[in-house]
Amino acid sequence: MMMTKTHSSEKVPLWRKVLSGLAEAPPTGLLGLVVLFTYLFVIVFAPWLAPFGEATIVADAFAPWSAEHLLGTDSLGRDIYSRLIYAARNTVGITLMATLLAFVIGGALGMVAAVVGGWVDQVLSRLVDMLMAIPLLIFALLLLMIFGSSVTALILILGCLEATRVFRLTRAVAMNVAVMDYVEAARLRGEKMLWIIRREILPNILSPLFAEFGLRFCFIFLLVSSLSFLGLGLQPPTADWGAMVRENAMLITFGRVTPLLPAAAIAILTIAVNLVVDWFTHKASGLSK
Amino acid sequence: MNQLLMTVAKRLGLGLFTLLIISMVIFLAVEMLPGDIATEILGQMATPEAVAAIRQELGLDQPIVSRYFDWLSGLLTGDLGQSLATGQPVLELLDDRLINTLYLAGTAALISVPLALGLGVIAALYRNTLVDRAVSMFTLSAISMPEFFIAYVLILFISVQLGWIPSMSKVDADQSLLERLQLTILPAITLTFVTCAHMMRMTRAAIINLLSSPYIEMAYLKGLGPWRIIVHHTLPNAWAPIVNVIVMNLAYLITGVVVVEVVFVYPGLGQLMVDSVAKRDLPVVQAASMIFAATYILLNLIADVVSIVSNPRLLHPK
Amino acid sequence: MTDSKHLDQHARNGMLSRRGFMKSAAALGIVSATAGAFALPAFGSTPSPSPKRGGHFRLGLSRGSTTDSLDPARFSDVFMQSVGFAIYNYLTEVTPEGELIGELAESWEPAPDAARWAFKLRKGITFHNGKPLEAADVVATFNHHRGEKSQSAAKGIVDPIESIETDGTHTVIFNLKAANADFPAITSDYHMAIMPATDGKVDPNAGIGTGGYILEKLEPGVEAVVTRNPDYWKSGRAWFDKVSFLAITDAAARTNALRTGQIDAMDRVDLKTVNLLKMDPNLSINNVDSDQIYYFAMDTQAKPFNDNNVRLALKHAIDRQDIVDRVLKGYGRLANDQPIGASYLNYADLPQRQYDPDKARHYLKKAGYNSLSVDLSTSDAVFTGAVDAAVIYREHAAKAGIDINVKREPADGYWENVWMKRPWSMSYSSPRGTADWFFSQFFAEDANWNDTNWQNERFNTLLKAARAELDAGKRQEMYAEMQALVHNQGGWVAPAFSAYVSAATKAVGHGKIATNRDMDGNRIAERWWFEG
Amino acid sequence: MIDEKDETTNRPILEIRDLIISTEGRKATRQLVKSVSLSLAAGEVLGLIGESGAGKSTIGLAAMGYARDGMRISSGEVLFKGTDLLKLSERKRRQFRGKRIAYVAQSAAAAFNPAHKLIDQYTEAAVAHGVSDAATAENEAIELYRELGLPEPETFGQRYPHQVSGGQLQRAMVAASMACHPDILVFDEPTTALDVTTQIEVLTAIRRTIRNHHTAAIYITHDLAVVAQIADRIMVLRSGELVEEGKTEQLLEQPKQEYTRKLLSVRNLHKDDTGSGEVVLSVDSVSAEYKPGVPVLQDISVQVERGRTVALVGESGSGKSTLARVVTGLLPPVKGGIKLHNAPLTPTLKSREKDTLRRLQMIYQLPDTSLNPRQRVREIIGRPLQFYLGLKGQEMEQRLKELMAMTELEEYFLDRFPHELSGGQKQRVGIARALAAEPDLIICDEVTSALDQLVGEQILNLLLKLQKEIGMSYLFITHDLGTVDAIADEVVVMRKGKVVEQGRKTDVFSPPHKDYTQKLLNSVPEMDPQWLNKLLAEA
Repeated sequence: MMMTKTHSSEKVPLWRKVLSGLAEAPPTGLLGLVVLFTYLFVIVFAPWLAPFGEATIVADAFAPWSAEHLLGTDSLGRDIYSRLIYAARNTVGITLMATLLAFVIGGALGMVAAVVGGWVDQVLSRLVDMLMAIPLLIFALLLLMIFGSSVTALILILGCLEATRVFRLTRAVAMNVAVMDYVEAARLRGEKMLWIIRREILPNILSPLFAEFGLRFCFIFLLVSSLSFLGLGLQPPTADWGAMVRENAMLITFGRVTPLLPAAAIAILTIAVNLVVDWFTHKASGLSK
Repeated sequence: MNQLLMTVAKRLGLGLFTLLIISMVIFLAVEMLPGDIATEILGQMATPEAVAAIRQELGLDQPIVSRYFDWLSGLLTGDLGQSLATGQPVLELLDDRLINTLYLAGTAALISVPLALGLGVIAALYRNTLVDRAVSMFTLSAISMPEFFIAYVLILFISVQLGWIPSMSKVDADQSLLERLQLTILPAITLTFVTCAHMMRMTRAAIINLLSSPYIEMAYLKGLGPWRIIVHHTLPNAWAPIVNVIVMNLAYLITGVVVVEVVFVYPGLGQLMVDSVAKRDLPVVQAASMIFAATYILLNLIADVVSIVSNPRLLHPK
Repeated sequence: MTDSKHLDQHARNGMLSRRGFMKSAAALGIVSATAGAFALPAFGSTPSPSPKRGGHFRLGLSRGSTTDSLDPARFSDVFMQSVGFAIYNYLTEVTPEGELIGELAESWEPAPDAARWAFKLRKGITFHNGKPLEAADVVATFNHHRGEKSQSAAKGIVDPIESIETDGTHTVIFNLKAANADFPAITSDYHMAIMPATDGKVDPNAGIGTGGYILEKLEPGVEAVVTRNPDYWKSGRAWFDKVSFLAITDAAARTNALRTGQIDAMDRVDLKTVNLLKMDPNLSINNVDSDQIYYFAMDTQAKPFNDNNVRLALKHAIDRQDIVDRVLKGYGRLANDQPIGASYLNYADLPQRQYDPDKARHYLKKAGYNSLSVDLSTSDAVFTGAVDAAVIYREHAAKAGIDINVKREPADGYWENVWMKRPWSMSYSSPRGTADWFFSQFFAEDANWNDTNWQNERFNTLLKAARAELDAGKRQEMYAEMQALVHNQGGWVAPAFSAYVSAATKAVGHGKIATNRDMDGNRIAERWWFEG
Repeated sequence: MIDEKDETTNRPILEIRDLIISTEGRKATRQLVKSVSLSLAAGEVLGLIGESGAGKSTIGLAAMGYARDGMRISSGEVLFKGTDLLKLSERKRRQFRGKRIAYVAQSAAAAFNPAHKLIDQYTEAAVAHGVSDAATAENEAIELYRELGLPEPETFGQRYPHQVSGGQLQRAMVAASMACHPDILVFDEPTTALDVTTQIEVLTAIRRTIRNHHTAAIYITHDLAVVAQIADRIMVLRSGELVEEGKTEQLLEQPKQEYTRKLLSVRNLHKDDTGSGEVVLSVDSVSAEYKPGVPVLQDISVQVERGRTVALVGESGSGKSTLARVVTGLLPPVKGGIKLHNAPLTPTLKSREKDTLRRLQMIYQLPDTSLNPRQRVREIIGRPLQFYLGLKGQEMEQRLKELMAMTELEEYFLDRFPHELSGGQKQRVGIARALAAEPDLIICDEVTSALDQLVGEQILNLLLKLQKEIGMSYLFITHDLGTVDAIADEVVVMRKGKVVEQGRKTDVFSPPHKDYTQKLLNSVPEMDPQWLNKLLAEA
């Protein structure tokens, strides 16, 4: 393409960048992306996609697969296909919110600790060490018992607890950036801490944080389903994949496939998230070379 | 060497302080739970008089601060107190279960750590090839499965259909080590699935991270084979991050396996802790938390020591 | 040989309907009691096929906890109750047929009225520690649950006792605060395990009783092991050499353990998969009809439930059969908005209330509502599927223009913070031995667990009168009226009685399974055996 | 296999024919080495010289049949005694590497595995290739250590890499490369990372080794003066292509190509003394320390006049960069004070006024780490404009363009990210950023040492031009005496936190010198191939 080297022509429109990015994507990354978008589609349009309500009882219990009930019904006579779709919403929604919250809290504090250093860093780090010394599952259990296991409480508690893990990572990578000359230059310029964090540190640690996001997402999801196993996760009749696996888990030991469906939904999502994360981090590392 | 001792001493001091704070946090958290041991034991059958009587008997009517300090002074004299629910000394309640928990964690670690390291090394060696992708996919699928799901699937195949290993891992002190091992193997495999991916990914990443180091190129230029380069030249320098993640997973194996204990009916600390929280059995909760927290602190200390020992710069300063 | 045995024979031959049997047995009991003594034959039904002594019986139970205690005052669930019935005996026993017979008590009589009861103890019975059973042991046992400082969950049950005295070494006399014709039934409660006394006190954590098995070890939340008491005073009971009670919380784990032969029997079969389990040729599923009731308790003093029309509207707005089918998977039967089930002596066969949205609307109109929106608090802590039941109820009620807002409460602390605190919450109750017992605990004006805050003068008068009434016919009339009162005016919407569904391998034998409590009235260790 | 050493004295021991190396990737590949051929006779030392991107290291590695990640040898032959390494399997190729052809890397500190002892890293190749057993190899190592003048040769190998100084480590690496008695050594910039005084030791060691063992060598460097001391023949490379080839003396004396001449003619900048008498910065008896009781600076006094350049010279560890930290307020001094235009500066950064901060700007050594990779040039340069001067919109745009012009950068670079720029361009952006604040003084911390010679020279030119045009003052930190000569008005020679000598450049650089200054000056390599010989003879 012919392009004169003027200032305006240097600005490539976003869609074109996205397109060219996609063209270079490895097949695995593309596959992950396609899966993620499919999930996103399902999440957004759940009420339109699901033929029946999340908790509505529509037929006899354990109805077989049929045209009307694609994947049959569960023990209460709820449409499994519809519940799977709604569960996407709840599961991904809660896990995503909690993960984001963890990254907002842990990320912000981690960067502050790395940039400010000194006693602030000491206090925050010791606090996080301490919180991490309390077993996560037990601590979550305690807090959920105290505050009740509403969706909000679940997100807040998991977000805060997982934030400790994010803090550690963020602090470590932000430390590496904080010693860079351009950060020193900003300091010498007299920039405020927040500006340094926002403009100098954050853009440069996004890629490791992003990589962590994939794993953290998995862990938080697993935590939610462990909690629901112990009776403190999302409460019925709300559908979530972990609980759906749990509800029908007994069937596994009889070799039935129903519980495999939500489990597969989880596994596919996890793999897709990590494929995309791998692709992005790979891309980012190539960029810095 | 001196620095090592200093680090250990400093960490231990800090660890003790952390334990103190944690004991307060847990104490407070259990206090904040609705109800107490009296209402939980009596449940639906609670009458106000019986509740009051239990509270008085157990001293729950005392102010929280004085109860905390009673507990603390007991702890300092080595007395962990008695279970509020059963009146048994906490130490008695804990010791068998602690051994069980450690045994399970140990078995799981013996399987998963070498496996994760091996897979990580293989993935790093054949990075970006089909082998790497397959290992990565497999481990990712494994961690995306809830523990109980993996456990049930294992039980279905190995216990119900093949009948090789009992589905219930009820170990006790009278069993021989071998019997124990047989009973522990299924939960251990389940935990391997759960923990392996994290360690494997970190191993792979830590190794690949170092592969662009000049000394690795140097090793290639010395004409060394890929295995020797990975094992002899890369791994020793990758220990710090790998040990860190191993330690985190070991801590998880010790402190976070309630679900696996429930599914396999394994008498470990996790179930005890959850039951005790549910019944507000504070001395037991406290003791278990202290064990968990101390484990975590000690494991981290070990990780630091390994980092120092594996790094000649830290072990032999100029 | 005896009437009761005769009756049992009839029952097995199908000559008597279940209720017919109950009534006859009841009449027998009362006649015996009024006759002054309660002569006792063998213990309940004689086991049918061929009981065999020996074997190590492994029983997987759901509700074991690491906080379980040997103290009968703290028994709360099937695990410790079953252990309790293995190592302890009680003054009285409820037979599988629902008949109250003496266990450690040889006989009892009201003297001179129902406010004073004298129990004669059997002679020659010794505790596991060799101490002979005497009246003082019984007094100390009951005192363990009584008094200002009692920490017993059974405190409410023994509250009616004014004082206890002994008459010689083998007679105990209970002086009640008020007449109570059903008092002997109370002594069969699982808390009232008789323990040996030293200096007028029992050691509740010693685990020493007179029962068929001697406690070998209790590892709370893991297992309890008992071995056969070689000197057991009963014949034809306690067949096993050794019994292990295993705490297996997870239903799937329990099921797998049974299928793979690691245990011989289990409680609480998962209803979702029971049909699959039935296909296993080596297992038998025991579906035991019980009077364990699930209900929705409305606070009759709180708006809008203070209007009986609203209560009736809600009672008509639930499809009980649907609840039984979906939540209980058919393992249960319809309840009728009052707690007294068919196994009770004084059961009144009231017409079954039907699901009728139109009638519900009608009552709603009468109460002045066109539509109604109410909160219903629930949690799976109440029973497995409680939330499902509430959700299904919501669907039913919607058809009657009632919007039930299902509020899921934290499972933890449910009994403390939700039940009896919220205007409308879910609850369940195991059967009590008698109608009086149940009514006194849940519906009387001063009941500890009057979870509907129900104050009905006629009911309270009847309840007191019935206790003092020794005439069976009159008592039956009174209890029938009380049941109707609760049915029509009370605050319970009770959809179902659940069944006890347990499973065992075919190698295990048993007689008729008792319905009063789970696992053969908790007496599985004493009553079951391995087939030859 | 028969050893063919004797038979091949006349034939080249190594021949590279039409070597093409290109980038690896799914996108269009780029050629890094464009059909280069060379030959190396036994015992001969060939110098490969060129700037970064010339492909000299790539060729050096290709001589071992090795290409770095992301590169691919697309065609050509690498014949070692007639065997084409490129046609062998990887396993077979491995038998040559380290054994017949060994490699000495640029930074020994990075190329030695930090986890293993030096001796183990010596014996490793010998044992792996079956040349000798560990004990024999160890004895040989001790011999070589002794030969190379390493301290305590018997126990030297028991140390870990970090326990040894840079120069010693580089010599240890030379020793290690000899473990299998290779026929060819490939030296890849082996002295570049060293201080000048250390460079001489290593250079001497390398030369001695090659000569004593009659080993052929390829010596890669960007520094003509260095290669002149060691090479028999020199190839000048540029952008993957051969520019010129010739015997060392011949090439130095009669370069045929313009590019070679340019390389030869570096450091002929001219600097007029531009004193003005107006003191901008005055550092008065400053002492500083990182850890209490361990001084890193002792009693330093420096004055910078307006429009002048003061150069702080010293080897690593001399404290010259620490002084910059003290001046900027990053490290408060324990003693002494600093004045800017006669107004005392508060010791800590936090307590300084925005305007004070504006007046003192800094340019860093590594353009890669001094520019935020996630910010466009516009933001990097624009920020001080906005922050200090409150410029925005059209005004800002105008000023940005002016600054780009001043630093001789194209305007369209404003929308580029740093990684899209070359090293020199990046350094210009750094200068523009400093200028944007309209400072009174710019501290330049080794601003040219990470750049290629020619590029570095252009940067120095730019700094001089700016000084001339706007009367900028510089505090110039460097280890390179050539640079000092080119740019400074005054020189402060530092060593171990103390000032050794200080004064006008002309005074300091003309005899009589203080001992240390003398040593520094002597250590700067000269284009004379006999320079090292003379120096050694003198010593």
